[in-house]
Amino acid sequence: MKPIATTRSSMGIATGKLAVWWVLVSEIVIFGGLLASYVMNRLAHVEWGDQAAHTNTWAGAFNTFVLLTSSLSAVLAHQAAEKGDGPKAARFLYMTCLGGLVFLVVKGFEWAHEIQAGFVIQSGGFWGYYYTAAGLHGFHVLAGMAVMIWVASSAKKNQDLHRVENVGLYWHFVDIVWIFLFPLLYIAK
Amino acid sequence: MSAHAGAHHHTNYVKIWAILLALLVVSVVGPMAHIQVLTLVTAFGIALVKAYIVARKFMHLDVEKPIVHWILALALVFMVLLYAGIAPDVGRDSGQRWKKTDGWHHLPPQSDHDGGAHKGAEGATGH
Amino acid sequence: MSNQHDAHDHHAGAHAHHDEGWFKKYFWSTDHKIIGFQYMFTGMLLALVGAFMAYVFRMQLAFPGQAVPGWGLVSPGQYNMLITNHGSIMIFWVAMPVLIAGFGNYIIPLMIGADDMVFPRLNRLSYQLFFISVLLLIASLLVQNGGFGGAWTAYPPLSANKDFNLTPLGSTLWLLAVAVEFVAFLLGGINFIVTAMNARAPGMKAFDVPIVVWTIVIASILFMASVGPLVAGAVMLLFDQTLGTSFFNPNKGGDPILWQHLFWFFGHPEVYVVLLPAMGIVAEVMTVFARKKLFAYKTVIYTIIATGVLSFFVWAHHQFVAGIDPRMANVFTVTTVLISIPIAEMCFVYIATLYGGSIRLTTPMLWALAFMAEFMLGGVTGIYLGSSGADIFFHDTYFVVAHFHYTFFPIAIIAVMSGVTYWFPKMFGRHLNEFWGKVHFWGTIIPFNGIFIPLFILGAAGEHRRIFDYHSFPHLATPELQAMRVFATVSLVVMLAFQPVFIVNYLVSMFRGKKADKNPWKANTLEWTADSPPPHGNWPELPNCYRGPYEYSVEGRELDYWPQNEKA
Amino acid sequence: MLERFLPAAASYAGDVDQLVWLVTILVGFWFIAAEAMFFWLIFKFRAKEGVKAQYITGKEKHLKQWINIPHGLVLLFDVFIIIAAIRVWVHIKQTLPPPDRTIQVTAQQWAWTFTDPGADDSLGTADDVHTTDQLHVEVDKTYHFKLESKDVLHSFFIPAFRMKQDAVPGRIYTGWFKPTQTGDYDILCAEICGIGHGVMGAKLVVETAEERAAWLQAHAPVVEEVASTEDVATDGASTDSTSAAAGQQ
Repeated sequence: MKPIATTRSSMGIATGKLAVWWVLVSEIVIFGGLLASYVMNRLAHVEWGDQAAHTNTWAGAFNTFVLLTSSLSAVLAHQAAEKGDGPKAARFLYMTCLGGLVFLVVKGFEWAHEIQAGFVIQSGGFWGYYYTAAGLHGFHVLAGMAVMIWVASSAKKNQDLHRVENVGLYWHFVDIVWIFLFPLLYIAK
Repeated sequence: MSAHAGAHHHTNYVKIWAILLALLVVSVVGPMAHIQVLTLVTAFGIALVKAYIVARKFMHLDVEKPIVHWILALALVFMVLLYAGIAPDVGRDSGQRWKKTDGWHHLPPQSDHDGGAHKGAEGATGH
Repeated sequence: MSNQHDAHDHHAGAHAHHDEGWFKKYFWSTDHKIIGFQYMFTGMLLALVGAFMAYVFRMQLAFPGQAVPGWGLVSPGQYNMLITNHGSIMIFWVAMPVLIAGFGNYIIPLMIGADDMVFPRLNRLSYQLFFISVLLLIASLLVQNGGFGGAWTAYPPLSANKDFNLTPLGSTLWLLAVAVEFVAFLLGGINFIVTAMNARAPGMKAFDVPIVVWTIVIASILFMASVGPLVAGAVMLLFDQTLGTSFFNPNKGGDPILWQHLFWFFGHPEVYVVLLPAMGIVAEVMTVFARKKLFAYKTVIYTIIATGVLSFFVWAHHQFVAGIDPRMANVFTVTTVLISIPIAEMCFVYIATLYGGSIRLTTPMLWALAFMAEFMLGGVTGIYLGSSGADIFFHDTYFVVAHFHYTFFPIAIIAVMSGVTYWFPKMFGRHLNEFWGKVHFWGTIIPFNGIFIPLFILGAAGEHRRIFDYHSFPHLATPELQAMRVFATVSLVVMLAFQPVFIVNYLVSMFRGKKADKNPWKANTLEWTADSPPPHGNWPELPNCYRGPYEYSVEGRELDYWPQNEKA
Repeated sequence: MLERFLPAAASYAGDVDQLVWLVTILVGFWFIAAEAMFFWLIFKFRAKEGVKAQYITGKEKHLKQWINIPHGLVLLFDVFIIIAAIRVWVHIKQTLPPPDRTIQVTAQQWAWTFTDPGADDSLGTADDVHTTDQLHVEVDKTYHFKLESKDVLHSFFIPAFRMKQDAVPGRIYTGWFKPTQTGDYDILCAEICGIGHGVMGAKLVVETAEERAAWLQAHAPVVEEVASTEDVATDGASTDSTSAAAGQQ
């Protein structure tokens, strides 16, 4: 079923992994464009600081903790997969997903609270970027979880273990994006 | 699996995770002092360090092929370029021969169309 | 397609597809060649739509206020919709799908000696997303209040606010269509890049890869690295349109210029995204029909890379007078004019390739040579626009229109025709009719110059773009200038009248043409060692590679070509 | 070249025209040389019976020169073009000679509104003259213009002046011109701005001091408005729809 092309490796890197790196390049420029736009606007708009003051630093910090921890379980899944222990890798992947779920739940409460307080996406320049950047990131978390469940379900049967590393790379990238979003959206006030 | 598989088996991931958490604590506590320089260093400097550690250790860039470094560097360089090319224009409220009108410093609350002009002037004075 | 290779076990799975009916074979296929055809035919059909739009608005310009046959009276809103969608269709839905996705899909695996793309299902998904984007685009033209009319650049606030553009649904659907299309090409691009990087035939080193593969891959990288900010920008603009955010709304702290930067940060590399594959096709065709090694192969690779990198440094030349800080223009003038260095080098190398050759003027060769001849005019007129001082006058005049049509028409039509006629025997196992091919060639090339030469002059006379009728501007409504508009329009009609020649020739040759053998042009590259047309899986035994792609007329050899897979 | 179709009516129009000539000569040389070489090679090396193509890699020194020398020359020509282009640009867009008079230009869908400072030569006073789709300027005087847009992007384009500048909502841009030749010229909007883009023209009248004085006389606001300068109404009888001047947004 699989073409021979997929099994080749002229560059010495597994094809799936190479593709993930290119996916990350395209993601870097998407988030890069958005965040660059945000930063230059933020520097020009002193008054956005007042808007940013209404974000909940503790929720952001807790979510950073959650994502860093889920990154740990993602890399442990990779380690397990490398040792050929598919079921263990799958368990770690499910833990990572759980981290993603906690992240999204916290995010949901946070947003609900802010929207109730009247800070919606139209409320000003800062809020526009806040909801767009965090929303785009949240969408990536969701997508990562979906892929991870799919990968875990085959890893459980010791199939396609190389995918554990690939989805892990993606997850670490999502984590890195949040590492930057956290100071940009929560700490800079 | 990767040709370098053996190389990162020895990495103690839990230790790295602990370092990341410690950095997270610093990046939250640091800005509480409300000293601008300290905020910049702890918030953004530490974000860079954290991202570097995650990329290097969790994403195994330390043992990855150079080509991956190159393609990531390509993307990052273009983003720096993007910022450098746009910020002189969008990131300022005046430049040679042009300035932004008051609407630029519009303060948000509820006035939806043109009412921003006057409030904007106040925003500008706080600049 | 044949089942003759079923004996080979590694293809057994792939061949199982063949018996699953028309739908599976042509619509749901993961075969890179079928997906390439899907892209190519979709693109070519949309080219007809785009050409029809050009016909309607050129008729309106030549005979303002009169009913256009086949359309009727053209209202200003319709005129804006027509020019906007002509531009977006021709770039996003014709040049890109045909040149990159179409040819890329068809020839990359064949040229590097692989049996398919490395991610066949991702490939299929890419086309399906592209198809959705086409549906969205068509929907945007048909909804209430009409299609989007804010130019393909979609500058806000015009594009962001329905009170200004009067097309609330049309502009949102248009933007969605563009965004979905970007995602489709990102997926496709990743596939191309990884395939060419990782799935090359044993023995094929980076510098044994044909130029056209290099160009498509570098174009894909350029696309991927430049489109990100615009994807983010598209999301922001979409929110401005639908949610009432203020990213680009100057009354609420936004900045419309930001969109221009995000757009052109992508938009300028985009020119090279489509130019480079065209240059690649031309390199293949010229070497084969001049029986010559490409002059300085490595230099060409370096100029491709240099052009690609430099193209990221020039975007603001589209905005010299757009209200950006005038100091920035000086930087961008330097970079813009300097991009002529690698491009001029590339042209010189191509010209030098002809030296000492044995040139056969077949239809594909005619198209390739015409590409060079016409593209050079497009290239040099770009210098006027890159020079900030002159651009103050030329910006947004018909000089610009003529300039970029002298680049895009060679890219999207002439080079594509060169490729289509060159690979036709491989694609369908039959030859195109040479005579009718040449009739179509001359019937396209001559009127093409007739359309756009007058537009240079009109631009020099100060005629500005995107105007449905010049009667409001006394100095532009003179009979002398109107005569040129009529001449351009008549040329266009003549050119369009010659296109059925191609369509009929294509369809008839596809089923009735002279049978072609494996390697009718006596070319070196690997695709010519597969059957014509190649089956799913391409080769019964994947080829190895022993040398570079352009070893023509090597001294001391009886044959004047030396296929890459032939052992020494 | 541009003079063939367009009068050069501003002090810097000639600079642009000269730059266009310079670029034409420099790139025209390369264009003709390259095309001539190209067609000559096609003719010279057309396939002939029994003549085999040569095997040339492109590494041969004596042949490589044919690429390298032109390559260096192109770079040299580029430097000339860059210097000339930047000189013109700096003159038109970056230097700002002291003004004799400052006018305000406001673009909106789909009209141009001009505010002439009137007899006292200062903007924002009661004797400002607002006109729509018609601009009167005096010959041989240096004008500054403050360019604004009320809604979408527009572009203030005067072909006879070789002057173009986009009007961006949210930004005020200051530019200059100095008319040198009397007559009537077109003002165009060169940035697509909606369905009325095709009719968004205005008339530019460059006139002598006496003519302008007479025009001012005829159009000066008769009644002095008390409230604010924004609501100044000019002589409604003869001017072109002045109410548009007051912010309609």
